[in-house]
Amino acid sequence: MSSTSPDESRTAGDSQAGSAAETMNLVEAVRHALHTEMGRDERVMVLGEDVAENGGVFRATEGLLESFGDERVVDTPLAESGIVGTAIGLAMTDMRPVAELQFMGFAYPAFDQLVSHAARMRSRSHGQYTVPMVVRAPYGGGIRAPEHHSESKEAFFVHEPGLKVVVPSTPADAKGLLIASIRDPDPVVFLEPKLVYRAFREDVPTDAYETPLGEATVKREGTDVTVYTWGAMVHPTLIAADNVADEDGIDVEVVDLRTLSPLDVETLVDSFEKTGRAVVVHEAPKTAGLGAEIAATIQEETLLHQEAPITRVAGYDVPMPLHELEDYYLPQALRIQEGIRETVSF
Amino acid sequence: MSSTSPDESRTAGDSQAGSAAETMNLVEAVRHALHTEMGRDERVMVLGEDVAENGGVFRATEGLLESFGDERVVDTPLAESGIVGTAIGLAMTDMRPVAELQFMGFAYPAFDQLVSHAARMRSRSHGQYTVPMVVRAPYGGGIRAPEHHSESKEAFFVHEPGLKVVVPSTPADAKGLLIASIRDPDPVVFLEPKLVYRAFREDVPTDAYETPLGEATVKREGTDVTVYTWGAMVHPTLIAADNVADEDGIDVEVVDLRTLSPLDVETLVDSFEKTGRAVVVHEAPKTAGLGAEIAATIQEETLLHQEAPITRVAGYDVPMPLHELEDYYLPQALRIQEGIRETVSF
Amino acid sequence: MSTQNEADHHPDSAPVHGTTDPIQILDADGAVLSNAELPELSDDDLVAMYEDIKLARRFDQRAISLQRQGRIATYAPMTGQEGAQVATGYALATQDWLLPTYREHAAKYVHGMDLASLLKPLCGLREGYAIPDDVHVMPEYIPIATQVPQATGMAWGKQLQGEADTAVLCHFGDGATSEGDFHEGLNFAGVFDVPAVFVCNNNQWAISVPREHQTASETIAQKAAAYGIEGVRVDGLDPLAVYAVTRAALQKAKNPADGERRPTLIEAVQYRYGAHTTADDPSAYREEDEAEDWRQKDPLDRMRNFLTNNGLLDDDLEAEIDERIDAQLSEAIESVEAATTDPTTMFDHVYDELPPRLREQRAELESLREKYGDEAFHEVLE
Amino acid sequence: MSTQNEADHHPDSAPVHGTTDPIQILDADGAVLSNAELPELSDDDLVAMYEDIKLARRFDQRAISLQRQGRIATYAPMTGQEGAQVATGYALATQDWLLPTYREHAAKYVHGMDLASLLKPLCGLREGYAIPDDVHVMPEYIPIATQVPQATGMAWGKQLQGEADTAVLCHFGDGATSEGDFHEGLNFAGVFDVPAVFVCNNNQWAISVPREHQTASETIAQKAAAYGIEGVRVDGLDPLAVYAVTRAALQKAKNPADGERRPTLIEAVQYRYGAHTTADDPSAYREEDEAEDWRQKDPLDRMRNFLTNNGLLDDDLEAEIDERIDAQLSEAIESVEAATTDPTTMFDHVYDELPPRLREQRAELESLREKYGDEAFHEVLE
Ligand SMILES: Cc1ncc(C[n+]2csc(CCOP(=O)(O)OP(=O)(O)O)c2C)c(N)n1
Ligand SMILES: Cc1ncc(C[n+]2csc(CCOP(=O)(O)OP(=O)(O)O)c2C)c(N)n1
Ligand SMILES: [Mg+2]
Ligand SMILES: [Mg+2]
Repeated sequence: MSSTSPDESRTAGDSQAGSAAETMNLVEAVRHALHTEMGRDERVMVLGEDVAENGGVFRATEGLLESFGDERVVDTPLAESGIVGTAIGLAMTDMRPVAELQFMGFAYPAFDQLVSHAARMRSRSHGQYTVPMVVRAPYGGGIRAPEHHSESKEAFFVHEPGLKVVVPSTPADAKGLLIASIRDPDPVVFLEPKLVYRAFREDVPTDAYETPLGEATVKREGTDVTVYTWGAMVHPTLIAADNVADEDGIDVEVVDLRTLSPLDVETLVDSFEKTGRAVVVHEAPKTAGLGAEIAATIQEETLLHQEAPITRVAGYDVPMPLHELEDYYLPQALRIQEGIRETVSF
Repeated sequence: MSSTSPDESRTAGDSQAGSAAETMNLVEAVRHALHTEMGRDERVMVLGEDVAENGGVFRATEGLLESFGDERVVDTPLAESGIVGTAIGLAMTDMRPVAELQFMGFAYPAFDQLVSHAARMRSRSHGQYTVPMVVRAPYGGGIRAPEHHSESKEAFFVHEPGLKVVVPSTPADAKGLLIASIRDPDPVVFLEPKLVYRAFREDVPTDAYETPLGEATVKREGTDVTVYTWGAMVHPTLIAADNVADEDGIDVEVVDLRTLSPLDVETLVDSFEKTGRAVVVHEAPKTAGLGAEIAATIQEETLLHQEAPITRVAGYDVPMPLHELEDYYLPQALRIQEGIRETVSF
Repeated sequence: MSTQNEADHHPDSAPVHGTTDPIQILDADGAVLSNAELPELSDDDLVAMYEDIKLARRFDQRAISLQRQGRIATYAPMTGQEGAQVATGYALATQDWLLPTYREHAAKYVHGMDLASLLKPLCGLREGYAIPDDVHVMPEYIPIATQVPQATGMAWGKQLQGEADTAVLCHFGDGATSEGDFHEGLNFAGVFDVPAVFVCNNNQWAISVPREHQTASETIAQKAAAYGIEGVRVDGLDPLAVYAVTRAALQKAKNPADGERRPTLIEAVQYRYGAHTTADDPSAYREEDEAEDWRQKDPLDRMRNFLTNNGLLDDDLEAEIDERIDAQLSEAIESVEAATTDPTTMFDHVYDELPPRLREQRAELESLREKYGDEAFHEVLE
Repeated sequence: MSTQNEADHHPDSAPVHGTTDPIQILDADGAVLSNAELPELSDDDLVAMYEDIKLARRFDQRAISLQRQGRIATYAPMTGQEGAQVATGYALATQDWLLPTYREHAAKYVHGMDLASLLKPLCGLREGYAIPDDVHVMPEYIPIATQVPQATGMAWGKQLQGEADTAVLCHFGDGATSEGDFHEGLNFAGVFDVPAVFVCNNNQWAISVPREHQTASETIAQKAAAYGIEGVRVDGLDPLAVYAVTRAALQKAKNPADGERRPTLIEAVQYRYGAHTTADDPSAYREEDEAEDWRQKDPLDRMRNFLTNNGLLDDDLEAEIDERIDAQLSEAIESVEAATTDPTTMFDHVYDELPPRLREQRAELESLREKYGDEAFHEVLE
């Protein structure tokens, strides 16, 4: 098996300068990233339920079977612990498995393999055995999906040392972050906001660039208040930011975390030191969600800058209701604006 | 099947006045609570690995088989999802199963049944089907146990709406909280700090009292700083509090949360409004642990009282090392004192 | 077991069940096979079964069209599988419990759920999974195979409570047999010898994954050997055979012979004619004409032929049935589409008592709705 | 399969394997059974196997006593099971991989681990689970059955990489067969037809739960039917039979005959003479004399008799072996007890690169140690 040395890769910043681009939505960018990496590195393979013949229930793996054959694009039996467990085994033999779990809500049967093994193999073997595996799962609500199909429990994975957790919010980031995740020597849980899958298109460079893991990005600069968010919530947050700028003259900075574990504490803190006020927006239930970690970290590091309580705009602490009520459950621009205004007027 | 109406029960406060007591350690108190409730309510049954003939690997269920027979004290096959899944089924037929998972680290195979079903059955069926079940598990580190035997990931369960999460720190609380959990109409994850199992004895009333769920308790009154903690960490915290009182004249209030979900925000906030400074102590890894929720909540509710950053003294963000290093991994009085001093001198 | 040909398929010399050809009572044309014995069903019951199968097929058509019109959410059709669903429903006694997946609409209906209640979750109503009073059906299970250990637990509970006359019937698909929960649930059922019947609706596909790729075992029924229980294969497009086999399994669950274990794993061999759900396009993974062989054994046609041959059905009755079905369906759709939910009900029944933090969250939602109105919540991502 | 009596046990007419009496080569006295064929092992190998079984038994005694003295942590003994462990180890080629549980100390040793490395995790050393270079053994698996899908994945990976000469051997207990991961792992192995051999060390007990209560299936080997693979039962106290069966299974995994599937489920029927671990007291759940029958078939005694009968062992050699074993063990214990770990190494290898937050945490720990000294960390709860 041949592999490509990492120094051939470039970051998104580099690649955007001058290289070719194509217009893609997020799910196309995921597919494109898989295609790119499978073409570059024979060890990369895709496995999961309905990923091969059917091209994935969201079409994220469409065409891969035709391009790379049924040894590298594999439909598995319906068993998530089997999928992740075999992917761990594959990774330990130096394959680069990219396992798909059909929805984040069906990751729970694989929870034990993820937290008891994938996360710890490097540490327990003192660096001898490693799990360079990616577990992809569509994630989050807002598409009127059936019960259990709208989970966004990123905090479960963030709490487990040894896992990395990545959530893209745009097509270009999806591609760059997925490539970086595949090349990462550690296990990455890669959560794809399905509300964004087909929401919009943007130019995505066609070369094999990496968007580095562990780096948050500032989506909108502002001075009055920082909103920290990720995934699908980036978009209502940007709308809310525009609205409160127009209506209230509030200048909002929006930070898209992109990597949830390890956290980019530096970027989080830098922004807060500028604005002194913060809102965290996430879909998951508020209690013990990642918003808590962000609020706790910021007050720990920057209390003297803090001018108002850090507000969390999050899912309520209830199971995601059936679709008639999902607009009420999920944070919308409405609730984000309200959170921003409260925080600024404190 | 006959059941006992809840109004026959009394709270610990009532019962301590005048009723008989016996000296017990925590594991004996657990066993005593099970014995008491099984005697009162025929629907209560115990199931799990090695709970019957063997009386549990920590002897928490010893003697129950002899007292209540093999229909109500049942050794199961070695399968945690099977244990919790059947317990959910039993609970839905109006039994009162108390399932034991041998260690919290082996709860993960049952994670799906816990979060996707036990937690949601009431909500999804709009109150029609309920899961009055208790899942007990020995929990936490400090006894030089093998790998995977020292987990303390309470935050996983706290983040799932619909579950209750309870952690006793003393024999008397263990009994009262376990009785309350068994009588609770909702699923309760009951985590028993095994470091405390045999650490000390105290008087435990012999009657069938409940220690109400959802109520934190102040273990030590103080005015300078509040330490929030639970389970095994209550004890090094109390030592640390004495030490900093002696050595630095710092007057520490110690709050034992006891119920981690739903959180007793009122007691948390009341204490902080008095002291204006806080430390949270827990064994679990710091990142996205429950300490984050407590810090986030307090600053949300009481920023104007806040005189220093809320400090977290927690497990490091690494897998629990093998036993040679566990004293370095776990918060000890040493690190707690350090946290208190830093917080007070901010 | 009550069917005569069952004995032929399970000679005493073979210790392991479930490796044989599926049991049949009707041939592909609806004629009773020479070695088969008809189950004890009255003429009225036989006609009613036919009507229910027909209703199920019509329900499918209406639901698919409602989904196309955006009036309901993703729907999992059952065409081709109605025979097995209706037959297992008929085999149940009122006190028995049914644990369905997202696809067993007809089984639920036969076991007492009204049509409107079937549609409620599809309309996304908050209380979508509330089951009408006294109907012994569990809300559908979407996480695959998770119902299996729960079914074992329910059967165990009934047994402990001395309800000797109650059994639990648990449905799942061929794909579900790969999940750990299938294994753990069946193993517990064998060990605790609980009154449960497990019906695998082997429709040959788990979304795009064919049965042969799901497991290397020759049949699903033979997996019963791993749990020390009986495995039976039955023609899932033969409603009378499914009825007979399920009925016998339920009897055994309640009243096993000496040394016989209560649980049974039934593999009902069938085919999903249509898409996995309305969100699925089967042309991506299978040939359109694959269904043809199966359609030759269609459960609705076979029952129609059987009844007509036996003088139990004629054109007049058929017309009457059609009329009744359409009226029922239209009424159900109308009633459920009129329903709406108060958003704050999402806070109901999370716990027995609403904790303070949830009280606050509900109040926050209420005040936002008052301040901005409900439309503000439905503004879409631009 | 290379043993002659295997054919007797699996007549072609029976389609399902694994329901038969266990395969044996040696009788209880160590004489070769009349219908059995000896595996191809040199005299030296046979003696070496004996020495390793003896070493394993002695290791157990030393480890239990070290634990009683508080010098090592909880230990899982293997007495009674060493024969199966050593024999499976001998069946492996160097390039094959071994996935052990917490009990397979001897199998690991035979496959290349030194004695000191076996003791490291028991001493709680930070790097306890690092495996010596070029030894194809995975760190022991404590969460029951989780190794099964990983073994399938590793075998699959080797196959994809064209390492046709490599197979994976996965150990687990009888209790492990109840876990979902056993089921999912074996089902994947059958579907993807990977070069893996699964050895169930059925020692009749999962802590206090007897085999009969673990599953209602008559044998463990018959569970193979659920995965379309071969199941074999072997006398786990007969090292030569275990060797022959495992060897044949590994051969088949690498070079299956036409139409034959690669994976095998081996049930090695044995008995745990002692406690589950040093933390366990078996008198709470079983009769002391239950072991007697099994001790009559003791693997060490049988091998000793076999070798003596064949003139391969005498008192002198026995004394030489004992001396060697004791010296080796003492040296290993000494070397590992001298080792200590720098506390900050707990931050090593959590990720490939240490993230900033972990860097801070490590610095915090370092500064505390500097300020207060290491003793301060070991103060106990009063
Ligand atoms: C645990 C879990 N994993 C994945 C899914 C997604 N999913 C829904 S239906 C389905 C296929 C089920 O196949 P089968 O069990 O044969 O039942 P059928 O749909 O054919 O009736 C899958 C993979 C799920 N619902 N639950
Ligand atoms: C998932 C999980 N559940 C529970 C345990 C606790 N435990 C350790 S060993 C054991 C019994 C294992 O029995 P078996 O598989 O027969 O192996 P044996 O110990 O007999 O070799 C149990 C229940 C565990 N380690 N992992
Ligand atoms: Mg199917
Ligand atoms: Mg065992």
